[in-house]
Amino acid sequence: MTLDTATTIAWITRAAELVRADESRLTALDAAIGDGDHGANLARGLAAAVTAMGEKEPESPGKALIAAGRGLVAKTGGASGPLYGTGFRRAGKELGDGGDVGQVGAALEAMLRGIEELGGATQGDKTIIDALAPAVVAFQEAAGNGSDLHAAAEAAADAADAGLAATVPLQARKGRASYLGPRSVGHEDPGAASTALILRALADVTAP
Amino acid sequence: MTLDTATTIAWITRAAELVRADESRLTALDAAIGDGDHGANLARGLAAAVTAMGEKEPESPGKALIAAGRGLVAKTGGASGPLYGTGFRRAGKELGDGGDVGQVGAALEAMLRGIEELGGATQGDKTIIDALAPAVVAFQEAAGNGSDLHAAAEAAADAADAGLAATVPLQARKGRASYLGPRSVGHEDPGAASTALILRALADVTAP
Amino acid sequence: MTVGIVLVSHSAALARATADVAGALSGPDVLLEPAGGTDDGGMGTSIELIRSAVTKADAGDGVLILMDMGSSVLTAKTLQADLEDADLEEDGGEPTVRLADAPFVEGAVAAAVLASTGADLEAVAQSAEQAWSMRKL
Amino acid sequence: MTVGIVLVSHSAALARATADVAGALSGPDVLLEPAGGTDDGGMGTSIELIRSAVTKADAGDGVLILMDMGSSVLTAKTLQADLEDADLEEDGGEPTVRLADAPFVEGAVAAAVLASTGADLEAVAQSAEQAWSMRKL
Ligand SMILES: Nc1ncnc2c1ncn2[C@@H]1O[C@H](COP(=O)(O)OP(=O)(O)O)[C@@H](O)[C@H]1O
Ligand SMILES: Nc1ncnc2c1ncn2[C@@H]1O[C@H](COP(=O)(O)OP(=O)(O)O)[C@@H](O)[C@H]1O
Ligand SMILES: [Mg+2]
Ligand SMILES: [Mg+2]
Ligand SMILES: [Mg+2]
Ligand SMILES: [Mg+2]
Repeated sequence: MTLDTATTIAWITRAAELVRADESRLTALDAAIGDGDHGANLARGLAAAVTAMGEKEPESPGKALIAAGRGLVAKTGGASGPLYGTGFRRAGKELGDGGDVGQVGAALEAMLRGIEELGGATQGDKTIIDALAPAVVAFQEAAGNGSDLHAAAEAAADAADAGLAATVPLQARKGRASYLGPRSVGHEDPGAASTALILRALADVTAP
Repeated sequence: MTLDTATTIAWITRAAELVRADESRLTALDAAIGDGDHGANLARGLAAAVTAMGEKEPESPGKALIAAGRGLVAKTGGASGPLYGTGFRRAGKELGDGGDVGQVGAALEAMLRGIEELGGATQGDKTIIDALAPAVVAFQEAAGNGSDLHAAAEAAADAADAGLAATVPLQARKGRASYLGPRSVGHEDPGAASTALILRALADVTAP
Repeated sequence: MTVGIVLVSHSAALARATADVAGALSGPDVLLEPAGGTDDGGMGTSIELIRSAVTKADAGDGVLILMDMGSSVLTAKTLQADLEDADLEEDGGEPTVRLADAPFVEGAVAAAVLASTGADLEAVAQSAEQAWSMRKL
Repeated sequence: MTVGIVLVSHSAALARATADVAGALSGPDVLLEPAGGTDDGGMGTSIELIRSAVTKADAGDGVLILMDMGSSVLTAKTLQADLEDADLEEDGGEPTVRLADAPFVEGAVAAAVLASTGADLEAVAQSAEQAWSMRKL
């Protein structure tokens, strides 16, 4: 299967569902090392992304992601809004009309680069990047080994889960949590947790 | 004559009168290079100084000035409050029970040092110091030449007027006016103007 | 020439109060527009509030944006990229914006005062950024 | 140990909003007291408002005072001298205060967060003062 326009819309819609279902977990993670709004922020932002795609009636997967990104930027309200919003817009520009496993891998990499550029975080800073970077590597490795889109997305989601777990011992160096210094150690990063849900949503909607 | 307790109280009371009479001029000067509150600030502060002396019933000139200083600090509301307040308290500590022309000269010098220390301004910064520093020099010179208290105070008040006039071409380097950079040039400094009134008040109340 | 200034904060109250303090020094000629909080009044940042503050602050000579921290910075950067994109894609009529890397209150005061002298966007931005080297004691 | 924090500004609104923003990061254990404006609510500074804010903020571990500019700085310095005098002359029961040479908002946030970890007055003051070297872009 390829990531066509309908599947792209389904991806973001599924991400919105997963985030809404886990909203209180994300909020609790953010309460521990931030300001306790990540669940509400992203539930609002992804709902706006879904609405934006509905209004835009995009005619390509790339345009669907760009519309979703605009919705996220407009409504999230926290740092994760411009970060994910910029990430999805970069992914959409890269994806264009495409949607095969290689093109999706390139789009995820563009998303990663967009978030890195805007936020200045690198792996180990206890952010979104700690889930997204290993996910992109796993996706591209799977694709390189001949996996189909679903298998590659599964590999990416699993790698994101592992990346999330690996944020626990880290000290935050970006975002609000970085103000806490050593007190940020011992907790999962909320943004890494939501990234894992976004990649799981991709695996879900590409299942045969 | 010497600066006894009653004359000291008369000095501050006269200063309050002169400032109230010129309140709108001081405010206009501050409107040009500051925030337009110097007249109101100092009228309120000196009224509080007079009230504080009345309540305290000070038994020495030094204690009268200390009480006046506390009133100024408590009620002025602008930068001139802590500056004049600290200045009068330092002058009061120096003066103690004294009041001959030499002791008053030393008290005025203590006032100058207190204001310099607190505000960090030196002559040429377009502040209170530009009126007070030449006034202290003139007072001490007159005293050294055998002038009585009134003549020395007249010399000080005249020197303060000249110091005030000399602030016109200066660019402010302390206080709010310093934010204006070159635009502060071409105006009298409001604090230097009120210092000239305070010294004129001393000359008035020591007149034979 | 009068550069406009936009103050982006997590808190609507902080953006507004900072605009008032800076405006007291710069006088009424400088347009200082607060853009604090989310679009429903909560703590956070709204790109649409920033965008409309930029539009209000722009008198044709450009707009300096100061941010308090975190999402204010990220959202302002995203808006700047948006405006540059729109400028390329469309008619080129978007306001010129410059982000200031500056302490929020001290930078706003310095920028507002310099803007009131008619200085240009780059000079106003530099005065805000130099506020990192001011000292108080 | 919890160091208290007092925020001195010309503007009551700015002091209050800054206390709220810093408090959102530090949590409820840190006493953040605004002391803005004159005692009749105007723009300016009141030594009595600062004094009572210091009393409220002090839990026995000292109080850090941050100032925005101008008369805030001069009045806070005067209060510090007063408290030191009173401590010498009287019973020695005055709160220990330290003035921070720091950017107002950024210093308040850094100080509040560090105070919430139980750091002592000197460490909290240094975290505020190091905020001059933070950068945003
Ligand atoms: N500069 C950054 N780069 C990458 N991710 C970041 C950055 N700053 C914050 N984040 C992510 O954003 C998450 C917090 O998002 P959210 O709670 O929505 O925003 P806010 O911190 O403004 O309340 C953090 O857990 C972290 O993963
Ligand atoms: N650091 C300083 N040292 C000496 N005088 C100063 C200093 N800062 C301000 N001033 C004086 O204070 C005057 C302004 O007083 P005022 O208007 O009452 O206070 P504010 O500037 O807070 O409104 C200035 O004209 C200047 O003479
Ligand atoms: Mg948050
Ligand atoms: Mg938030
Ligand atoms: Mg004034
Ligand atoms: Mg004032």
